[in-house]
Amino acid sequence: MRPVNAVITKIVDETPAIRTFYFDTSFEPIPGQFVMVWIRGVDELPMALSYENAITVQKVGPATSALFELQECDSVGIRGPFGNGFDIKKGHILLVAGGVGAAPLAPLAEKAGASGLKITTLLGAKTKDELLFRERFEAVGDVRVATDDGSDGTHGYVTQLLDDAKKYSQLYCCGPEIMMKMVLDKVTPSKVQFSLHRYIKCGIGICGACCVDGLRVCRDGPVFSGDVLKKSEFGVYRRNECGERVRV
Amino acid sequence: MRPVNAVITKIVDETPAIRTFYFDTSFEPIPGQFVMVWIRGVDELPMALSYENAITVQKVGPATSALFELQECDSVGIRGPFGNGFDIKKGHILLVAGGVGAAPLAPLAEKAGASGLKITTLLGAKTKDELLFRERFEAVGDVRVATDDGSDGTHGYVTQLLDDAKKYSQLYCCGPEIMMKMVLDKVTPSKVQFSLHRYIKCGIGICGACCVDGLRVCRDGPVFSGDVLKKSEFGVYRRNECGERVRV
Amino acid sequence: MLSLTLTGLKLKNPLMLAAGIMGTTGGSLKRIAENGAGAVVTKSIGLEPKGGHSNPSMVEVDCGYLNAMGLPNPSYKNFQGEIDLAKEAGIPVIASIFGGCSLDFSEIAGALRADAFELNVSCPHAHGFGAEIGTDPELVEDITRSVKKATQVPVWVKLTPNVTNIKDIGLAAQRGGADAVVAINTVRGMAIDVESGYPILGNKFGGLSGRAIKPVAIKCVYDLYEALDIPVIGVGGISDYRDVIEFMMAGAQAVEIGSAVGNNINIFNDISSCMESFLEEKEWTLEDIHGMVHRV
Amino acid sequence: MLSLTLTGLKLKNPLMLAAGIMGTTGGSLKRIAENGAGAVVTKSIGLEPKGGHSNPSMVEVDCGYLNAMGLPNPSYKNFQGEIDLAKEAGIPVIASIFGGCSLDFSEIAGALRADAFELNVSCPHAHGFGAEIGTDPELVEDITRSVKKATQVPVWVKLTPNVTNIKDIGLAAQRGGADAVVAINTVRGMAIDVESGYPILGNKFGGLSGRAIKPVAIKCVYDLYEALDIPVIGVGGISDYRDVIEFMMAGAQAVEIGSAVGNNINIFNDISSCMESFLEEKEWTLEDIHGMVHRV
Ligand SMILES: Cc1cc2nc3c(=O)[nH]c(=O)nc-3n(C[C@H](O)[C@H](O)[C@H](O)COP(=O)(O)OP(=O)(O)OC[C@H]3O[C@@H](n4cnc5c(N)ncnc54)[C@H](O)[C@@H]3O)c2cc1C
Ligand SMILES: Cc1cc2nc3c(=O)[nH]c(=O)nc-3n(C[C@H](O)[C@H](O)[C@H](O)COP(=O)(O)OP(=O)(O)OC[C@H]3O[C@@H](n4cnc5c(N)ncnc54)[C@H](O)[C@@H]3O)c2cc1C
Ligand SMILES: Cc1cc2nc3c(=O)[nH]c(=O)nc-3n(C[C@H](O)[C@H](O)[C@H](O)COP(=O)(O)O)c2cc1C
Ligand SMILES: Cc1cc2nc3c(=O)[nH]c(=O)nc-3n(C[C@H](O)[C@H](O)[C@H](O)COP(=O)(O)O)c2cc1C
Ligand code: FES
Ligand code: FES
Repeated sequence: MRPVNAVITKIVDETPAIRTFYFDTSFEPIPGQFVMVWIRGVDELPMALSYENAITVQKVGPATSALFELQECDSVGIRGPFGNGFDIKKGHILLVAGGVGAAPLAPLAEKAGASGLKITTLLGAKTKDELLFRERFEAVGDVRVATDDGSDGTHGYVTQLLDDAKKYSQLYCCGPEIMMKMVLDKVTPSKVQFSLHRYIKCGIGICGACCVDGLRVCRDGPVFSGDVLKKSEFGVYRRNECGERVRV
Repeated sequence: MRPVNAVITKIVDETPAIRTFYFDTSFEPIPGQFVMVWIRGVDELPMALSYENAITVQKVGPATSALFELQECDSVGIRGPFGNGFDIKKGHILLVAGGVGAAPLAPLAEKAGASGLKITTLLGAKTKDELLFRERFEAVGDVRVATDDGSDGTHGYVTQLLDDAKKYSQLYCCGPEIMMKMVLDKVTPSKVQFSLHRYIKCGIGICGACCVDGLRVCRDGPVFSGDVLKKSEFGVYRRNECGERVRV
Repeated sequence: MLSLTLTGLKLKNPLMLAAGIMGTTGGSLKRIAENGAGAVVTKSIGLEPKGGHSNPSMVEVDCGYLNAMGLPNPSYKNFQGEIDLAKEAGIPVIASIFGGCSLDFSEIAGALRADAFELNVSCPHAHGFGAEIGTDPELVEDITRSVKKATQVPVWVKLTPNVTNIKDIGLAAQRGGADAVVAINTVRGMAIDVESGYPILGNKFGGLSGRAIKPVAIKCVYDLYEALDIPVIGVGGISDYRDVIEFMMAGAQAVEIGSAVGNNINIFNDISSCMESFLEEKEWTLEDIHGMVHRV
Repeated sequence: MLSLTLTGLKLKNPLMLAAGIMGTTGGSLKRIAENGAGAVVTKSIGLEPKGGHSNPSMVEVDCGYLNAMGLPNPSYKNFQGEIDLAKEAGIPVIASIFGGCSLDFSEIAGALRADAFELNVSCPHAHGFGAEIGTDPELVEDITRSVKKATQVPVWVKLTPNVTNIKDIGLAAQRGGADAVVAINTVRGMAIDVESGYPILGNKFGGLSGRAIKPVAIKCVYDLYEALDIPVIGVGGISDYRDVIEFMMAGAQAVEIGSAVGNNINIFNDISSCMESFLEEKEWTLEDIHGMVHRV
């Protein structure tokens, strides 16, 4: 597919560094799927769909900064949705979100909530201000919070809240790789689904830029079960845009 | 579509100069549609489907001669079916066939017969031996015969049998252009459908080689209503393979 | 709102029939004209009547067609009547012509009356070694110049994409005095019947047209627009209005449509009305989109 | 029944992974190897680490893809480990390499251990005037010769179709001592976003791959088979077993598969088994179909 022209209909400041951009187009994603967002003349970036018709973006570099300069009525080009998305299992599920990692988990929470699942969310961020989508998670279940600076909830990493993992039927995790690796080391791998971040070039499973060992994050993922990742390079190193190994 | 490999399963001598080639493939045509028959290494020719899975060929030149050399188990490449086919109208219909022109009319007769229409056929040929598909027409209705040499039926052209055209709801005609022109001049044009012969190159409506005025025989035809042809070059001239006008 | 002046010719819209499509008879050209084309280009016409290559002369492949018609044509000596008939529809009729050397071309252009000539310098029948003459800048310049001398009407030169650098050929045409270039002719290609090992086309290989070649044509038009001062006319793979917009953004002032006419004889009317709505909605004119990609 | 010896390498089947597809990491090469490929070709590796062009670097178009990755690669200095990892799967691993001149190429080939080298002489980064080096026969001959001196393993030269006459380039590679040629790399192309007038690719234009280019590739293979004495390896638009048969009939001794891997990572196994059934039914061997179109 060629990029679809998506006009920005609304922009919401979620936290000081994170904004949600709503479009005039619904992409009907499975929670966890992503789109390639083309900021014309600048770059094209992978972004999870945080709503059927929206992405939620943390400003981290040139392209996300360019995105933050766009106004309502401006447009971007969007290809997707791509990837597999989360596999929703029955029972009492636990969501573990770090920073902007809450973006793909919030629609998952809402979909699981709508089908009557019991949901607990562990929500982490650097500071209280940066906690993302707290209300969306609270609307469908319990939320426990951790902040790096202790400004809200537990002081420290969200992984510290992960003591009773056994009682959940399935865990869903998205956040910095370091944090996800800690989760993987702490729980039964087959019970966790991780949404991974790798450098995405083509987005359609051909170039191989996004591979974690032989697995394509853009096509076979971005969601992988922990047991697939257990013996992989996940948590050890990733690739930069040249394909060089970079320690996580 | 690329040519389909069609294996010859049976060859039947219909007349001294006309043979039917049956294939292992059914083309599910509308009566009157044709296929492009590729005799590999030789040429590709338009041929009406005389059965769902067969063509009936008169040997007239190099390519048809090459076809006559093929045996059972040999194969040809077939593209199609192409063209519009006959539009079967209710009532008492009249078929007017000259020579190998009986090929597209016989499946029409059978289809019309199966749906209960009353059918009369005027069948013409040079000699008695060359009368094609007489039994197929007789099986579904009356048949009246004319031969150029008087060896069977009326002595003369089949058009001589065409006195009571008014009583038929629709006429269907295929044969030499001269003969079809005589039919067109004799009856109400809107009541006759003619299956035309023009030089076919592409067979898919792009090159324009087969045009009768602006109409493509391969795509808009090969079947045309008489009123469309009335003021056209039909019966006056055709084009040779260079596109030069040639008097009919 | 779609009208324009192209090398001096007034067109009601920038959509023209490409050479070799429904272009051998006055009747078929007229039918296309009546179906909304801004202008029509005839089949390429040569010195002597030619029957072309033996069949199969065209076959559908993935996303396009391969053809090797072999330039069947009745010769210019039998063609003026067809042009005159086509003219009855009231739009410009452009005669596509071909030959093996500049003398052939100027003989034909000197004898035929048409609103413009399109020189098909991409035919594989050149005198000499059988290479396509359109791959040799000097020949292209020479042919263009001699046709310009032989006629008063605009002369367009149709380029082949089967070259290392299409700009060189475009520049040669411009030097020869061309009023416009047309890009592209078909892309060299071949298809083989896997059941038998035979090449499917009677001529063994042929030219690829249709949607498959659109990105190739867009790049050629883009390059030519950058290099030349004369208008570029785009052709190759157009099947809907967005394709036309894409060509014009790449730098085409007008376009020609070939293969897609087969499945939609009314394509000129269809595209015109879609283009009008699109431009209206975007509040763009033809001028705005012409070459737009070079300005963003 | 599908096994063959290609420039001295033993392959269990003639189906190889094309350069630039899942070829940057040992892990991804290994995965393809385990999914049935006869051999794998790595991403093209250069002198220094390169991040490639900015995104979008690939977009789907009608019947194919346009890409302008810009040869992202970690440099040969960081690549031996990936090759060694890929080798664990037990099939030949061919290193694709690129550079701006023969010195670059021979430096890389001298330093890397692989079962063969494939020279990507179709990258747009040549020293000098920025033209593709693969369009200049002398450069191609020179580069091939210097790599042959730098290594003992077979050297294949991968050709661009974006030339007037691909035979000339193939002959140059053969003169330089190439053990095989590989045809084709992508076809020059471009796509424009009609909503904005922007070229879709970050690099503005790119290379067309996928089904759209198969007829072009078949013709190139056909021409090269006629002109050369060394084996021709076919690539371009293969997505099922019939495509492979078509390439082999045109003259390819083996093939590479690129874009189609995206939608079917198991394509090597799938095609192998279909090919076996087809050949069995036809009572043909690989030898029978190799170059068949030249014999009928
Ligand atoms: C499947 C997936 C879903 C994502 N979802 C979100 C989301 O919902 N919200 C969000 O804020 N971010 C998300 N990201 C991350 C987002 O793509 C990067 O933050 C963004 O690309 C940074 O671009 P930049 O130019 O602003 O920063 P840069 O300064 O260029 O880079 C900052 C970081 O982003 C990475 N990055 C740059 N380009 C890419 C690329 N093409 N692909 C992957 N990473 C890249 C860099 O490697 C670096 O680690 C997602 C990433 C992936 C792979
Ligand atoms: C729609 C259509 C359906 C036909 N159906 C039948 C049929 O069922 N049975 C049958 O015997 N014949 C049929 N024909 C005619 C048949 O195609 C020609 O008889 C055949 O092509 C002659 O080829 P040849 O090489 O043997 O003869 P040639 O000596 O080459 O030519 C003899 C005659 O056939 C014509 N011809 C040659 N090539 C073509 C071509 N590509 N397209 C059209 N005409 C051609 C010539 O113009 C000439 O008039 C049909 C033609 C058309 C257009
Ligand atoms: C059947 C056919 C015949 C053609 N004949 C000619 C011709 O005579 N002269 C010419 O310049 N181009 C000829 N062409 C090329 C077209 O004019 C056009 O350049 C090409 O088909 C690409 O456009 P398309 O993709 O819209 O078909 C022919 C193309 C086809 C398909
Ligand atoms: C994303 C992508 C990256 C490519 N990278 C390279 C490369 O690094 N070196 C190279 O020689 N060819 C490269 N190619 C070209 C392919 O190897 C192949 O020649 C071309 O894609 C045609 O084959 P296909 O149609 O099967 O994809 C690349 C192609 C694609 C689609
Ligand atoms: S980014 Fe190209 S395969 Fe995933
Ligand atoms: S034969 Fe080409 S249009 Fe009919």
